[in-house]
Amino acid sequence: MHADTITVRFFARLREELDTETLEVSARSGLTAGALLEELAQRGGPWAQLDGDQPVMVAVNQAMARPATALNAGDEVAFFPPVTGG
Amino acid sequence: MHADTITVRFFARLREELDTETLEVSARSGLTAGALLEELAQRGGPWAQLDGDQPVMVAVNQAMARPATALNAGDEVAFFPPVTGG
Amino acid sequence: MISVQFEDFDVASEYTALRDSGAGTGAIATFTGLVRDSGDMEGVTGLYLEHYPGMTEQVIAGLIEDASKRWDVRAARVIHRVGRLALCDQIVFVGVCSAHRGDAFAACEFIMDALKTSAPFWKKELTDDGEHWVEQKSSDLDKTRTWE
Amino acid sequence: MISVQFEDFDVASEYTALRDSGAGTGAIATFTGLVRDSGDMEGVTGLYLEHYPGMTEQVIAGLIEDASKRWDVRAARVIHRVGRLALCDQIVFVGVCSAHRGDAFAACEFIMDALKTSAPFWKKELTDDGEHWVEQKSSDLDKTRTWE
Repeated sequence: MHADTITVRFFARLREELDTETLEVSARSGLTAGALLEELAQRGGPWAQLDGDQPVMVAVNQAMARPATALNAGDEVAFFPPVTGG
Repeated sequence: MHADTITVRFFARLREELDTETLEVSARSGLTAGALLEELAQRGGPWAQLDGDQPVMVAVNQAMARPATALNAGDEVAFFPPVTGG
Repeated sequence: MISVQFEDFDVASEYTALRDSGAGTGAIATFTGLVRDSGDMEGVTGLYLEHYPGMTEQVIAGLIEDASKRWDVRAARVIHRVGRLALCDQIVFVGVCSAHRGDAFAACEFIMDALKTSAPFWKKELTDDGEHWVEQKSSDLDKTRTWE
Repeated sequence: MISVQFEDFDVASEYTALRDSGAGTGAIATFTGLVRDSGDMEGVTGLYLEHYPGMTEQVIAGLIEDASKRWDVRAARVIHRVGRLALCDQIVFVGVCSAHRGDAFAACEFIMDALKTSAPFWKKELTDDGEHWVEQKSSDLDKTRTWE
């Protein structure tokens, strides 16, 4: 992780279907979790589901967040399906 | 226990204060738990409390009962304070 | 399984028995009641518990039956101690095994609450200055009413 | 005490730790969740559990804190297993020690319900014909809403 990047993590079904555990994106002024999700969905293929019917949960710095949550350099943002523990 | 008697049992504070664990009374037509309690209260001394302010619970044949419950020969009736287990 | 006993009990064995008897189900809720180190009055050194042998077991069996009618109960175990107990001793154990966690919790709490108000046990507090019978708390009665 | 671990856990040790840490209090409620021998589909042979290390522990600590604000909680222990689990294996343990039995039950059930819907764990069912991720049940979400 670099000071000017944001770390993106995926879990469970998303991690498997995107075949990606983690990636780095550059931090930009005004970037939100929702905007990043839409941007990633434009990669097409399995990524399109990020903007689809299935719910995608988001956490920023290991706390539940919302699409409107702002992302800053050094942040860790995670996308994952609804949780199914217990 | 005889076929023509009713066994009366006392528990906890009542057993101690009446200094009586068990006694036998003769079965009579129309006798109820409440009538028996009033009868015993007339013995006076500590027995008077059976007809007093303190609540007295009654069980007939080991199931919770009410003052109106009829008593028959061979029955076991118990009087005790409200329960305080657990 | 219902037991009224003088001896202490082992929560581990009870849990294992529940797990084995409800094989294949997913949820086990347990409750254990202990003697508090402070009672209704200062200087309590222990408890003495009396019960009505025979009736106690019947009442508890009835409570488990009632719970089984309202919730999914695959197995239930209730142990209540009697006789002299020291501070911090275990008094009562209620364990329920169910297919659903909500049912396990509800049945376990229902049996425990009802036990307090309808099973014939009486508790005496022992202190350095003597002993006295504990009076029933209205809060216990209220708890059972919420289940009716 | 919060632990997310691959290893199995021992309910007896957890109970003993609760009893020791809440010394002097009267009520211990526990819940254990086990892998059912039938899942959402036929032929389930086991489970695989994944979690979000770091976030999981923070979320659970927050749940215990929330419970402690609402009820008397003297000690709480939560264990959740991850990795491969066989049928009938233990998955999760929640134990609460309190001065009051109603609080012990409520806090234990609240933590367990909230864990299901807000801690980042994901469950995959393993079958002879392959594996599939379990979808969240709306019944679990509804349970948490009743606590809000």
